[in-house]
Amino acid sequence: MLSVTNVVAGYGAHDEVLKGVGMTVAERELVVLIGPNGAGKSTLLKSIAGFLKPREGAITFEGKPIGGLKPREITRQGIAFVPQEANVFPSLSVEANLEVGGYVDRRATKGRIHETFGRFPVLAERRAQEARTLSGGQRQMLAMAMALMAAPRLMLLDEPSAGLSPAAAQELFALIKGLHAAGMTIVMVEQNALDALEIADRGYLLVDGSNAREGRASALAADAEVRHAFLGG
Amino acid sequence: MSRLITRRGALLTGAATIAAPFVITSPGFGQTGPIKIAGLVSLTGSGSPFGPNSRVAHQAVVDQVNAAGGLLGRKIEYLAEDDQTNAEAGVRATRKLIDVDKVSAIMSVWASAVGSAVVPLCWENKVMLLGISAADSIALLPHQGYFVRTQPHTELQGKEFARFALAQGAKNLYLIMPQTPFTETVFKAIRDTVEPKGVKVQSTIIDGKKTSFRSEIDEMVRATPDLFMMGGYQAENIVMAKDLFRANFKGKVMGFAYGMTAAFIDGAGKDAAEGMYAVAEPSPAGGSSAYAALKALVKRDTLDTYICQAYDHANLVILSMAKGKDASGTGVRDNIRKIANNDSAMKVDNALDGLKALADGKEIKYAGASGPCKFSDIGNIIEVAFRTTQIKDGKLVEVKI
Amino acid sequence: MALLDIKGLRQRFGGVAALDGADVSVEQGRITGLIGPNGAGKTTLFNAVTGALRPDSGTVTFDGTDITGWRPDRLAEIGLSRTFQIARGLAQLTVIENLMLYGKRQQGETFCAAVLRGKAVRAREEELRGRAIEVARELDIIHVGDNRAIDLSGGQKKLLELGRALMAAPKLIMLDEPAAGINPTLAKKLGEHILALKVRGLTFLIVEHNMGLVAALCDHVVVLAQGKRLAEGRFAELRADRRVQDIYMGHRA
Amino acid sequence: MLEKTLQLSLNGLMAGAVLAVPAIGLTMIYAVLRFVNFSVAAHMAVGAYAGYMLNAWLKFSAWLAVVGAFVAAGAAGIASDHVALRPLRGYSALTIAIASIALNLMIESTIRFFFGGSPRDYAIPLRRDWTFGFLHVGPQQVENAAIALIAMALLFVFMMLTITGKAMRAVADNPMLADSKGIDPDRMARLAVGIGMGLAGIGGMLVGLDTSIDPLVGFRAILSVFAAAVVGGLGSVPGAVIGGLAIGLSEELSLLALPATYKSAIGFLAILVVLTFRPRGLLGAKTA
Amino acid sequence: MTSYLIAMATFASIYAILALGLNVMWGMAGMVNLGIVGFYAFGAYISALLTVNAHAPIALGFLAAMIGTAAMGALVTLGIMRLRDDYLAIVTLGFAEVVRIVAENEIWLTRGTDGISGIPQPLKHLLGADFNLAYLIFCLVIVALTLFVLERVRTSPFGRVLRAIREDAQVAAFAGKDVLKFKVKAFALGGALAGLAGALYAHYTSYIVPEIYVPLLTIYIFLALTAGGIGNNFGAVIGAFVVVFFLESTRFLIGVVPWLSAEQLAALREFLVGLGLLLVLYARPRGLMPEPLPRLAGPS
Repeated sequence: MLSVTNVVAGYGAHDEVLKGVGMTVAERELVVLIGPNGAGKSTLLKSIAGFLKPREGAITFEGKPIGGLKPREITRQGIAFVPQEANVFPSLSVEANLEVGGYVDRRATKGRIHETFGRFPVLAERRAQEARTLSGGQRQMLAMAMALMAAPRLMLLDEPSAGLSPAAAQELFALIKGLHAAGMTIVMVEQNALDALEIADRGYLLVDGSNAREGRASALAADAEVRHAFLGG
Repeated sequence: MSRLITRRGALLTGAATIAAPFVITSPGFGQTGPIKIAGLVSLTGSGSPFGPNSRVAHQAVVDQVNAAGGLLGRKIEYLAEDDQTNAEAGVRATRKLIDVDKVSAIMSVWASAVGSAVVPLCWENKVMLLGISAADSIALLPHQGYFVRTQPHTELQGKEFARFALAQGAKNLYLIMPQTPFTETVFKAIRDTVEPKGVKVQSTIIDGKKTSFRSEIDEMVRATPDLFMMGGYQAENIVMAKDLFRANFKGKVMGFAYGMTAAFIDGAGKDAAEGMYAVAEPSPAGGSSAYAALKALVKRDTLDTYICQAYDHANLVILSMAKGKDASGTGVRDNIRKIANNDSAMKVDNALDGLKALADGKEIKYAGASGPCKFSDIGNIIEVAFRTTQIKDGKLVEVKI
Repeated sequence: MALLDIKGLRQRFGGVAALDGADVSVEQGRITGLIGPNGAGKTTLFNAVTGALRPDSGTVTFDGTDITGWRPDRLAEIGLSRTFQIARGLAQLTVIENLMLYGKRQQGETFCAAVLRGKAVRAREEELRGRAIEVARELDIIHVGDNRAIDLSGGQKKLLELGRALMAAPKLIMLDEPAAGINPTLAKKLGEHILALKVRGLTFLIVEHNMGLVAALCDHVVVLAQGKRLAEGRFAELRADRRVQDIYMGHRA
Repeated sequence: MLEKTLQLSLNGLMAGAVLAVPAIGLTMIYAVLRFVNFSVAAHMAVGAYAGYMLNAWLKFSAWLAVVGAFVAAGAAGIASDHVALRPLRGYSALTIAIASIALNLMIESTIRFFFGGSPRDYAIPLRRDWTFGFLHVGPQQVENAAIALIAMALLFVFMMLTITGKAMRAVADNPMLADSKGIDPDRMARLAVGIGMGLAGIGGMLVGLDTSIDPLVGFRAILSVFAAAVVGGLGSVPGAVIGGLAIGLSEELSLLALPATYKSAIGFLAILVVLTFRPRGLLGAKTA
Repeated sequence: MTSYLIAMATFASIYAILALGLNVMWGMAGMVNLGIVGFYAFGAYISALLTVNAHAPIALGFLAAMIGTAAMGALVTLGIMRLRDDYLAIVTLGFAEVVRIVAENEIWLTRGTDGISGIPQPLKHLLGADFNLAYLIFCLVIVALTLFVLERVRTSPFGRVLRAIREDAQVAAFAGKDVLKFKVKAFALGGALAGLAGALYAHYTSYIVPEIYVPLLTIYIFLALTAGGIGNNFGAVIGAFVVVFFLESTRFLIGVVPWLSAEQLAALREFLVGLGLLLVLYARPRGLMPEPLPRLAGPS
């Protein structure tokens, strides 16, 4: 469904955060990107979502090249990106956030909001509240719900559990697991490598902007070298 | 590299374009070229409602004289500069007129601040300055005679206001004026005249730059004066007149003639302006032949005092030059009173007639569209005959008081 | 006694406690590492210590002086210097100017002295220029010494950050992710510079995610998690510590 | 004294409602584009003159002319922004703000070029004030305040209830995230400029309806408009409304204590007082 | 023509000093001041009042003008120091308007809108007609002196700190600099120069009035500095001369486009001023002459 080949990308004129990364994601797969800080996991997601233009390499989605498209064009292709921080509109109400989430498919908005409120009763309770007043877990919930409003076929999640309490993180992982079970294709970057590998099908280990290892999630979790990568040496 | 070249090329072309006019406008011709006189008028800024009129009147007179063969055997060239109603810009404009164009006379400077700023330049360079600004202080500067004005200075205007108020039998007078160089003088002149006669006077100075004076007008209405002096320029008076109408003010209203123009009536609307008095306008306006001549010349039905004065300035300058057979600023200075103050001489009311009479060797006395045009030693107008008009049915009609 | 002693530092942003009573101490003459997962509060700790933030509670003692809540310029005065995670070069100043700016006791910083340029002013300026060139040479950025900071590469900016900190002749340098965004060769070189400086008696507190570098440099490592100290000790010991592994790998209690 | 205070307060509220309209325009543009657009003054004049042409020349009613003022000033805003300011996006907010001062001068002088400097008046009849006990208020004032309120209400409906309005607020909050939700930030910026300058145009026309218009009609009001937006907090629409009313009130109430000639300075004093205690204004956004 | 050019060069010199003052505040220290005309007015009034009312020597007037505006600059900085750029722009713009309003209304002191006339012109009675040329030379000497001083400032440690604050005030603080103190100094120094320019103007034209000090003048100075090069002292001076040349040359448009009315030409001139500023911003947001950088990396 998604294939990334040999992507080179970075923020400034000089630096290369990604130094030729590859990845493939099949339909209905949950793939997790793990690796130490600064390995380029988030950068890879941002490149797919259209916030960074790959300097080299190709990104294709459902057979079409999408490298270099603008974020809004990528979204219209059916890819939803949930950034790690600043992933909701703080001055908009919860409901307005959801409506904006469904901006690409406005006719379906009403029905989907209804669905969303069914799935996330917490958000229904706070539908008129400004998003800035939400707790971390609720905010992350809203960010996910907003992404779903566009009825994407692929979701990109950047460290969804960052900054959450353990309980909220558990709840979120349960949600992601549920989405996956319902057939959603997901690529997720996670610091909580072991938790993430637990619910994932496959994983990629990135180190210093390059692929270090890939394989079944369970196999990666058991791999001593993965631990080694995180704690250096 | 190519970018560098284009940029340099563009710069050079730009510089050449800007410099071209400098080259074209070469310095004056001394005694052989045209006689140059200028208007320093406000085309932008708060004086911009008046400046364009002055320019039209000047140009009309100059064209008339040129068509009839010119002055002293030479053509007259008229130039106008914008003082932006700003002293600093006025100084720069005057510099250009004096230094580059070598004009002999500068006419119809309107704003008192601009007048004060440029008068030193004029006397230093022996250029005559004719003003339509009223601030008393200008004439008190050591201008060596290079300044006269047809606008009555403010003390005279204030006294005229007081006379009018007394004639109307006012007992309770309220004055509102924006902050101008003559506000205090006018207020003082009015108070000094009417207070000894038992008239109560209250006054407010407003910020002319605001868009609404409603609260100030409210305050005035609450004081229930029987006569209100609305002392603004056209723009402020329009705003105040509307507020007066809305507040249903019952008392009489008077204002400076320069603020109660036809444009004022248009702006404020007939209903609001109805019955108001325009006071302290230099007479003879309506009745005089000069006034009628100017109306025909500029093709307008009504004329404000400034366009009349501008017309007189051009006539005065031309006749003074003819009188002394001297087209310099000093020539104007030395001869202007000979044609303006000589009551016993033959009366003329325009440059053409005056030139003819002078050519015939006669003495003349110019009296123009704005009044008798007689000047004191320090350049103030004396013997101003004021007239009062009242707005009746949307027209300014002269009334006797 | 520790050169820098941080006790019970708390810092809240809205409802979130970024620092929740953190304790860190840095011994004189050593390189202390500060590690922990994202969001553990490392950069907040830096900011709270160096005057960019005002901590809600807790104390910071430096060289025996309570410096809690001090302004940055006063901290620089008493010998505490820091670098930034994202190199904040003074974009329109040259590399040498960037370095010279950090010099202490610059008489030429008053208007009169600047205009009069007495002997002492010129001498001090020449001296600083000498030191700046020396530092630039040492850090291998002398060849770009007259370039504006904005024109440097990412790695060169990092080196400039370190160089500026050195110019202040500090007792302690706090380095915020010195190796982030630079290539391994340069990171290794940077490590060598830091070790060389330590030998000369400088003390360091380093936040770093490159564990290789931490292992190579740090005498002592403090692990921060959720705004608190989780563990401390030698890096080799910590690496074997199950708790440390878990917070990095993500199994929570 | 009480009567006077009440009357001044009433006048202040009426003036403040009118002031709030261009202040909202300024603050909206700031919210989305993050720079202070000084050409609000000139666009007030554009609206005033567009309304004048419709009302005095083409004999449209004042209400229709207000709509025309909105459309004309909005269109002028989009066009001038596109031609003059857009090439500078990416430079500092200050550079663009200075460019907007230049733009303001250009638009004002264009108006002067075609209409001259003389004051002009709308073709609407003058009406006497209504009196309630010791208080009185002009029908035009009430109508102006009503138009201002309707404009604000429509804006409120647009911003709070329509998807485009929400999308615009989303861009103001976070343009990158909005982009990834399928919203084109450039399009929303154009829309914000159009609506913002349109509101400035309405403000200019309302000032003109109460008084008269000339090319400086906006420039004269601009210090108060800025004061309203800054006091309320740049970028906050409700802030601009509160700021407008606060500035209107304090300018009128200042007459109790200060000479009328100092009215223009009140806005500045209000800015200083508010910013001393709240550097981002009363309702200023905390971000950016 | 010569005397016209002399007069315009004098105005340009005065604008140059204003532009240099703005360059200290904005170009070097990075604090925008849309109220520079307020400082200009303040300096002019101090010197005019001292020499006219108190018959102080002109030199004392100049000195007092500089000290007074410097003090005002320091005071203003303390008031606005927490504000960000866009707020600073609005507040300083309002500040200049307040200065003008006070000058207009405190008639007992400033003679209000009457203005102050008869401000003494130095050595006028001795020089007579040569006064204008002499005054131009005087102004040019002051410009040269100011340039010398500011170039020394720019290339000194003091200037380095100011430029560092412009780039990133927080980094400058971590470098051990008392940022507030330097900001105050920069505003005081820039203010003093604006005050000096004000005094130069007052004693040149011998007449000042509040309405001279309108925001349009601030636009001219910004145009000068932006055209010349923000941060570049020589650029500021050249920019000022270019602006005056540009303003004056548009006067001669009347010969080129005779079909327009005078009023339309005046509007066209203002339009061109705006357009000029805009074009300069497009061409080079940092001016025609970029900030010069020292070469220090050579062997010591």
